[in-house]
Amino acid sequence: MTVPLWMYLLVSAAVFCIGVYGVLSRRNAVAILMSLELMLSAVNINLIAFWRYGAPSDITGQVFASFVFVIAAAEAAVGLAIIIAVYRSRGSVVVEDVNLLRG
Amino acid sequence: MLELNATTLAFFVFAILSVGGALGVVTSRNLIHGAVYLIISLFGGAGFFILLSAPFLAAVQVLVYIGAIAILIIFAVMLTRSMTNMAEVVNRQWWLSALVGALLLLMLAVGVIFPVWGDGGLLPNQPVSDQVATTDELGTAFVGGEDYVLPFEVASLLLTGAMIGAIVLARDTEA
Amino acid sequence: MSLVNEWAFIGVFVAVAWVLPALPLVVARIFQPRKPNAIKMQTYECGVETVGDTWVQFKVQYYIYGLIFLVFDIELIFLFPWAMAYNRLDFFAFGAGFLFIFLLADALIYAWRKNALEWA
Amino acid sequence: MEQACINPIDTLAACLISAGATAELASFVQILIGVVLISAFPLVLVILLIWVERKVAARVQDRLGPNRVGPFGLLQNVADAVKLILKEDITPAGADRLIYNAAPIIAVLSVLLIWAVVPFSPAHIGADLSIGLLYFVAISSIGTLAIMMAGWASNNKYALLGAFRVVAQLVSYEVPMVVALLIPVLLAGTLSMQSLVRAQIGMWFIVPCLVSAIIFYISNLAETGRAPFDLIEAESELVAGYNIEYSGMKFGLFMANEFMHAFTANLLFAVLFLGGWSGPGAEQYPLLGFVYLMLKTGVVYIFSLILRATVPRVRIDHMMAFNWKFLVPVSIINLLIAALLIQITRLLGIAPAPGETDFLAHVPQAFILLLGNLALIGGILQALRSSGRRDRLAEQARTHGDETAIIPVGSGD
Repeated sequence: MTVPLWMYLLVSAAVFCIGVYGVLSRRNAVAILMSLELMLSAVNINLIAFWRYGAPSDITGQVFASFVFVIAAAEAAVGLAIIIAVYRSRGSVVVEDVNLLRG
Repeated sequence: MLELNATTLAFFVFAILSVGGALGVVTSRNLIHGAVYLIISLFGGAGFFILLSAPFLAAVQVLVYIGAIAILIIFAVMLTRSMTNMAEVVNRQWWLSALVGALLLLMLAVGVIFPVWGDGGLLPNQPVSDQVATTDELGTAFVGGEDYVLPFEVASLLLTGAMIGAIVLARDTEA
Repeated sequence: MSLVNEWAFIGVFVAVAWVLPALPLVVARIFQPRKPNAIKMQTYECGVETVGDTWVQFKVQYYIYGLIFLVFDIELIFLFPWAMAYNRLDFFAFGAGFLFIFLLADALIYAWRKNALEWA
Repeated sequence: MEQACINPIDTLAACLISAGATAELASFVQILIGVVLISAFPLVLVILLIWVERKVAARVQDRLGPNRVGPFGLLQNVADAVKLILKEDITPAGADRLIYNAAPIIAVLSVLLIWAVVPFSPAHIGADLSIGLLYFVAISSIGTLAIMMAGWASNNKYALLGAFRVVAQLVSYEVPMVVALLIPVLLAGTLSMQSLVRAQIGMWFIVPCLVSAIIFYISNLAETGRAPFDLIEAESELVAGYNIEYSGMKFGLFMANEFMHAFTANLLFAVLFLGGWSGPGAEQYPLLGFVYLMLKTGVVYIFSLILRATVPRVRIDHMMAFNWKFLVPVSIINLLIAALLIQITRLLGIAPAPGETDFLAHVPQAFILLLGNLALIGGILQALRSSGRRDRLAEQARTHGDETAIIPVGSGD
């Protein structure tokens, strides 16, 4: 293994920060959700890199990555369902137009 | 310095795929293109998993993210007709968001990654051993003992809840 | 072959194999006549010009099928390792797996009872 | 392994090293040759497959089939391919050019990539990945994506609608397929394709996993868009489906992909349930194993062709109901029964040891599992009969009014 750990961490941090930018800046709710998926995927790269370099004989790292997959899937399923429901009642998926609390 | 061999070459290809795809996701005007970029970025992630000796998670990444979540996102884009005719892709504070992202990256890189795991850093940046746990050990971890059996069942419960909730939300209430 | 070598095979496969289906397209590009005109390029719609946007609204049912599929797909992360390790485990593993599948089947039964599986 | 010595590619690599090449270069050349062979084989095979398909369909319908070009019409498909190459292909106005052109290539690639993990013989396999079976499932999902891209990039309502239907069909039938695949994994305890075949040397998995073999076969028909699930090309409803705007060689690639995918699905059925290359003498003569595999695949493939020529197409709502209300519940119940019975045979001490190749050692466990499967089939048939009867009576009561709703004795089944 010739690639040092910091390179993996750097790539994962870069993807995570791009995801943060997307979540904060995009107006379309679906685009925000895609950026969120990017962030979760970056987290997983980070987890697995630490597992491989830190404790490869212990399976725990992969166990946690599996749970991140579950969270990502549940988030996507419910998030997209909420977007569809909001679109049906408000006719828009732009987050600034939709503020259910303010009415 | 790094020697150039198949592994490092693959690493750089995957790094370009995942970072480039991520940039595509946040910049593309067309959401379907955004979904395609997301898929490219996730492929890069799957490549990393293979390089990191976790091929099972690589296959799961392709299966779950690319096979299911990406499809679901494309369905949702079609359902909400949100693909085009959006005059402005980003909100008014986009430059602020970019600043936040860039600062965060700078902070992580300079403040955490290089001092701790960089060359000559606090912790070793090469693997401590090449004894890698295999996929069937994952199964043993889930159901072999008491360790992860509760999270294992809770994951199932969470998925059930997510599915029921999403069905309730997505369906027409009047139908 | 070692583990890395196996995946090197897949890597080379991805890098090389797409050339084979691309090749006939390139050959066709060389030999085919190319006389495009506006009427020929129109999208196909029973002889009439396309009315409106292509992005007509779709049934939410597509999303629901995709959703159930996603949930069952995620279940695989847990069931494949479970099945691989099954031969070395005891009855406790069966119980855990049974409960896991039962909880998921619950979601399917709910969808069925709420008529969310109907194509209509 | 001593068979490796007779592998010409290994011999070539050895020659390269002795001629002064580095080990990396030699192994790269070795990999490259393997890749080209494995990826070119299905593309050449598909020309023959289309001929076989047309001949079989013709025989079933009492026709001759292609018989003009070449002996027995063998060159008909070559002529068709030449025609497709010489044809102008049209990119519709408003299409997304890059995605539009990439879709057919990705579709073909997604099938070719499956061939990388198919064990052709004890000594010949592209890459014996430790997660081979999951790799197959994952790669199949890329094909779904290619169809979605084709339908969207065409900028056509019919193409998009067709793509959505196909994707709904493909993702739906993937669920029972994968749940059915779990049972061979339960028995073999591995995801590596070569080990899955080796686990069947004593007993083919079709015996202990009868129901999952049937489910896998049916859902594979749907996954590959074969009759009776060929709604992908429902001419009468959707003009042609997701590939309507494709013409010339791009359309040809989609068509070749369909035939190749169908054959690949049958190949995997033979590998996973019919023992793959295993047979008498296969370990000594790897080429014999390849012949066995092709024979087994051929039998299953011809069966699917006859099925195609005889059954009518199902309606999409029926197809979805069949999947979600029948195949998925059955596959889940089947998984639970198999897991329970395997655990019971292990408690009784009659389960074969891992790696056991003797037929007799497998008989007790396989017999118990087969009994469980047959009981499940019996239960399903009984449930179908009673529910069908209930529906029939309800239908009668609705159409004929009250007086005929009284059932005549003895006509109930």
